[in-house]
Amino acid sequence: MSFVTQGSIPEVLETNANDSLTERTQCLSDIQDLGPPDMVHLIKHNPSTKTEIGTYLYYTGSDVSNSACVAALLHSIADIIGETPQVWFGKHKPWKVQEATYCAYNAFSKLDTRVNVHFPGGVSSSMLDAEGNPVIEKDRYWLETAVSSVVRALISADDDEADFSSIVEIRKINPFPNEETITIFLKGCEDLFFEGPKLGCAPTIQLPTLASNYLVDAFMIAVSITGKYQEGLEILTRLAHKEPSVSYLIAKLHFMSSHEVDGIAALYETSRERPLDSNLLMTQAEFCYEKGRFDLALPVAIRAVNSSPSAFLPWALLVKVYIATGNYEQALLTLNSCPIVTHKDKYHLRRVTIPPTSNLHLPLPVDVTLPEVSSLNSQDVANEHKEVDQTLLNLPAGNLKSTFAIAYGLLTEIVRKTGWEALLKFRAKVFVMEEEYRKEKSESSTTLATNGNVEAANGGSETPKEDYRKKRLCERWLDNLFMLLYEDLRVYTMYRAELVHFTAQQMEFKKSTLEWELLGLVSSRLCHQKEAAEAYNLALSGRFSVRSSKKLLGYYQGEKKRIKRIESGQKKKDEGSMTSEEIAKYKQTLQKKILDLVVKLSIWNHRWYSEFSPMLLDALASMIDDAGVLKVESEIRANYATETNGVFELISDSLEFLKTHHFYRPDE
Amino acid sequence: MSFVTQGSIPEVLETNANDSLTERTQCLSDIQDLGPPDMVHLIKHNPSTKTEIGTYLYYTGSDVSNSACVAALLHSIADIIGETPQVWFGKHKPWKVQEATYCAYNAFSKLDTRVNVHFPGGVSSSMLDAEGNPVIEKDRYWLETAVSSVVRALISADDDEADFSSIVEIRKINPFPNEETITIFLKGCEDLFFEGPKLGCAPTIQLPTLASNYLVDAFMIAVSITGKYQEGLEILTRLAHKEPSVSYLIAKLHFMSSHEVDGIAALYETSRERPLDSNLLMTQAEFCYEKGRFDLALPVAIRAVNSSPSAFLPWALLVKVYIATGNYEQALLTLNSCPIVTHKDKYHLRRVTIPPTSNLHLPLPVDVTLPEVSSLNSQDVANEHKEVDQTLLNLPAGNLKSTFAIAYGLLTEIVRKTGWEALLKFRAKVFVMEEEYRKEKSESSTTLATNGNVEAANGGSETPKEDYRKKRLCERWLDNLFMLLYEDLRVYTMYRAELVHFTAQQMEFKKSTLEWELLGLVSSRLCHQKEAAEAYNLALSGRFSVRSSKKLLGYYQGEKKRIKRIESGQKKKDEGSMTSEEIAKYKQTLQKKILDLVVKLSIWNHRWYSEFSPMLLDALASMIDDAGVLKVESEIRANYATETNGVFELISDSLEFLKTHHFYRPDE
Amino acid sequence: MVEVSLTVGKLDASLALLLTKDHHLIEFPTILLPDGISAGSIVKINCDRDIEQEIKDKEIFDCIQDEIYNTFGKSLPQAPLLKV
Amino acid sequence: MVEVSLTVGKLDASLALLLTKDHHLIEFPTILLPDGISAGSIVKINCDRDIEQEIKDKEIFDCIQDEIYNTFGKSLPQAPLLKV
Repeated sequence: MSFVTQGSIPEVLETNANDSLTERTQCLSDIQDLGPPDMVHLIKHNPSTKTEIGTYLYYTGSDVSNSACVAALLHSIADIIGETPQVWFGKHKPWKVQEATYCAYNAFSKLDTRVNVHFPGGVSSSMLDAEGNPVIEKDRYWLETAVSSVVRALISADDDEADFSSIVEIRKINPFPNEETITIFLKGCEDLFFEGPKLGCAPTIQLPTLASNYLVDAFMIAVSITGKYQEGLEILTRLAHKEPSVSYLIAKLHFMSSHEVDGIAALYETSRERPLDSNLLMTQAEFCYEKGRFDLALPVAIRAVNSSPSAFLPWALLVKVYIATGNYEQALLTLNSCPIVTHKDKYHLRRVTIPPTSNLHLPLPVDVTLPEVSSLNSQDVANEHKEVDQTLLNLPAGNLKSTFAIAYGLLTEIVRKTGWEALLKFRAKVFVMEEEYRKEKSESSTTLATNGNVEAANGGSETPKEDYRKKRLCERWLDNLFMLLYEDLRVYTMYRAELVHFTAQQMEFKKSTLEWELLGLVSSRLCHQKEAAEAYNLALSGRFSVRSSKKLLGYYQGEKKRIKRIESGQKKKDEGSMTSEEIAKYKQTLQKKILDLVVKLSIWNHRWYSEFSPMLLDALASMIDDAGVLKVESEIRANYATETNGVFELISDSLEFLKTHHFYRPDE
Repeated sequence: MSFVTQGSIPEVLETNANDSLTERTQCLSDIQDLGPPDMVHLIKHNPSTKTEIGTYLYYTGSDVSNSACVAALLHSIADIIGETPQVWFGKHKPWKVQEATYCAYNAFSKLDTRVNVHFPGGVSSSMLDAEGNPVIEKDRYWLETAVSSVVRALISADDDEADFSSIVEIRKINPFPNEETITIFLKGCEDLFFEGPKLGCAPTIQLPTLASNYLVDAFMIAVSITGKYQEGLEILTRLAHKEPSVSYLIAKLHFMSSHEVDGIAALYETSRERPLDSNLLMTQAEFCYEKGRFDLALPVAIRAVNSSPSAFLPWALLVKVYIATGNYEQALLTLNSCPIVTHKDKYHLRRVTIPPTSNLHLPLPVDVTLPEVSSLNSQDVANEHKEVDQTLLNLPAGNLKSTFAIAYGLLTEIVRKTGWEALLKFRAKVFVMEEEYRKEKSESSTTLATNGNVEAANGGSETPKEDYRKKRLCERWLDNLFMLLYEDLRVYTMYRAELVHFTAQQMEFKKSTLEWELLGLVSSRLCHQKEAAEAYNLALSGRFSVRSSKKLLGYYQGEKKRIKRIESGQKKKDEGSMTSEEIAKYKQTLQKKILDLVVKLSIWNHRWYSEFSPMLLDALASMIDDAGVLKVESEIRANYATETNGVFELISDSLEFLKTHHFYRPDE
Repeated sequence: MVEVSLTVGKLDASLALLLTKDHHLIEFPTILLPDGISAGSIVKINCDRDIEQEIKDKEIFDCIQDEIYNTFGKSLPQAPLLKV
Repeated sequence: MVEVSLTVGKLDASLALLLTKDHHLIEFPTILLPDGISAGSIVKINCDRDIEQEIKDKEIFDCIQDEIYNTFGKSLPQAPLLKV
């Protein structure tokens, strides 16, 4: 809690005190998913003017496993706010918190757990059902609440799809500040395992099952960011005895902790008993694919499809394998068969009520600052947005979500390999094109008039021609993806041509940060990762941008893996070769770039009251793994930290997390 | 045009003059259907204050076959408005129309045809494409415009589904005031026949075809209301040579003009050449059904389904036949297979722009009045609405549209015959119920773990049990209809029980008109037509209501047909028998009731600027057919008309229409 | 005659999902599958035209057409005039 | 073995709609229909379990499993220690 100051607590002023609690109670019956983020509600009193107001903010990641923990959090918030007069809509106000309420939704039993503290003394708690009526508290409900809260924190962390309507009046803290919290959570997942489907599942999956749902997803993220592989494996092994469908997760944990041999052995063993387990088959096929053994990946992926023909992911994997083997016709046909999931959205943190902008108190934390990031002028960004090239802004492929986005990715992968013209040819070969369809229709409608005679119909001319019959109708959504692809390609091709032209003429190719970023996104969508990175770098040369930074961080992390494969001699067919000197130099560059992004994104997150990002923790852990903690620390000191800007302290907090969870030994 | 006065021209005051024209131009590119109603735009000048304003109103039914016709209409409007000072938002204003523009959308070529008149002199016309650019006028475009306008007028007439958002600032006039107009329209339909699918089709049909689309529908309505059967048959016979799929319409016209033998002969002849024409088969099956020959209707309906398995209507017809034969299990299974059309709405007249209520000039015509109808206080109606029993108001089955409404009607027909308990039993017998499904699922998931061995799988215990396999999954929408049915039944049953109770106790059962009307609607939905009529009559005993009146008129018209069947000895199995004395008396009652409804609905329509209702013309024609025009006229004089209330003159106008189209000879 | 080999992908109440070698998905009523089938089973499907049945169906259909025509498609015979 | 008679309802590019006697609708790939079929035709479908093929498929699948295991599922052999 070292970084909580008045500057890092956003609040929303209520028009009428307690409105937000009332609205939260009213919306309980409508909740169909993991529910809204946790909420802290405050009644604040100004002793000098005798006025009283209500405020609230959202929360993720706090420990809500019992009312004492929650009360402690509320006390600390009250203390910070009451410490010194608060800058409140431009004026200093000596607010004292009189009463505070914490709300955390229990998505298992559909209850809202609430802890209320009166200051100086008095703690009470309650649990409300969908109708807002209190139910009798049980230990089980507390466990469910705690697990629900952490699942929300983990599933919503680093949310890339969050849009302009996402919540800013929220504090996101790390749910695993110590060994105890992670142990409780993992144990909680085991205890609640059979209730997992109640939490819903990722939008790529039709229906939650015991083996795939948000509880299981959160479990895997938790194990990964804390490195608790041993504990994770023990839990899954116990669960697999009762519910064999989770066995594939055991293999996944082995792979995540780089124990490939154990993972493969686990899959091999279970496949005897569960030859139709599509999760298991997908894990196996994905592994063979990554190893470049498409000959093995193909039959396994086919079996995954045959075992789960109405699930999307096995089909998508099969398409990927067909693309890798160069069988583009079959890839297109298979893509066309993918059962798109249309009825589901990804889980996002959502407001219970939308506050008027004028009621938002969004202070600037002054304890950690880096001018480039902390002082980014939002008015400038908004102006840039207004003047942006509309063609770039409105590319519809950018709005694709979930299974549509995956299917589009597969289509772009094909076009990257074949080019547009060849793709059109493959398409015309396997799908009935409109022209052809109309022709067939008109022919068959003329024969219709006479085919009453069974005897005459024996001829055979009525059946569609052989090659026509072999074709399929292209699904409407896939047809639409072809249109979007065309638009993306048009913009991308023009951009690359201009870039070449300007470079050749040694002229400056001027674009705003947002425009570069959008060009980066088109390039990413079209699988031109290197070109995308180029555009993101150009975007960041203008000003800081969170989206470009995240995308670039992802790219560099991927590059690091690629380099490692090259070093270990495991490189894939289409990965270039490098001399060991080149490798060493590139690794240094990557390390520098990644550190830069991690520092800036950490500061950005801190500015927006967020202290938890698995993506940044992962990047930091891998940096330490490569270069050691001392090297990382000294580079931060040398390049970013000053005595007063707090940057070193902020990153140290993340390093502390890694140390706690044994990612490195303190003396390393 | 005898009934057009300042009081029968609604107008909308524009915030800025010409806004409505600009908006109309802008929305042209978005039109996907028959398009918006015609629009008249006026620039009005007040010579005393030198002010100028823009106003507009919508129109249907005017003759727009050339610019001279349109200019004449605009002149007459300008004359009426300029005649005497207009009561304008409470004050008398000496408006003079300076400029008037008529807009009529050509849905064939997607053009907006406009005629502009400057007063005193100067007429010009233009046709705008989707982008608002003028195109070169052609005779063909004028024909298309004229036909489009009449199709809109006919398809939208007597729109039952129109809701609170429907247009009131509209004049609806009779498109066929004379022989010439109907001749031009029918000829136009023939000329444009092959473009018919461009106009779209009813929401019960997946895609418009040459044989079923709004052009064909309008053609059939036009023939029916003008009695031009001979002309209609000649046109269809010519078209059938080029496009045999319209043959079924020939039979339909024969049936409509009571030439059953000719209709059946036509169907018989064509069925040889077109044994798979589902429209034809449906017409035939429907006929046999009406005649009570379900044994003949069944195989023909099955063949209609087999010929057009993805169309909704053949399936619905087959369900109807199964219900009639008492085969409820097969009826439910077939209902479950009905391909519901979800993506289409019925065509309604829609505003181009929604005006603020305060800009609506909605005068009360004073030339024709009947206090009960003309002076209906809309504030009273609104208050009644506010205080209505919410259970009744929110019955969701009332909002079902199109194919969902038809499917629901079939389900209620089953429940009417079997009762709720028996329906549930049939349902459980043919559909897999949730309980059962879960049980099967859990059994098969336990066997899953071991069925890897092909040898072992040979046993047979893995396959679902025989009776389970025979069942089908109930479609989600049908499942939902069962829920709605339950809610309707609950309300209906309670209402009937209360009614019995109150009647037995000789207590007054007090409900508002809207409540009685809603009870009538529930009863209608549940196929209790007599009980529905009872409720509508109770509704009308409180005050006039357009919906109850229309529903009741429909019921009495049906009763008239039933009585005729009984008289001619053709009554169906479940129709009661009556003595000839009873029949004579009932016929008199019906005649009286129908006349009452026709008079009041005519006045209501006139109050809302509408002078065209095929439903009322049809009722009037059938009354004259039964009793003679003199009898009808004298009853109106005796019971409704005074020297000054204009009622006789209003109805005379409709009688004039019937005379023009030879529904009776003037001397009759 | 066409014969194909299909894998049973999913058995769901009344419907089974069958897959061809090139991943063509067919929704097939389970009632039309032989006994003893489970997910992962392989079935052979033969498809053959049934001309005989077609002729029979046509005959039945023609009979019905005739009956409809004879019942409703002819003017009622005039009542015989009795001459004295 | 199960044999059913089906009516061809609609032939649409790659898909045909077939109907059973009790109006069960089956979407069937036209490629699996015999030649000469048109709307209104009647086809017979036989469905039989193919145990032989099931065994063959299982063998192939087991081979692939073995190969994956042998390739990736065993620790690499230690390089032999050369004793002098």
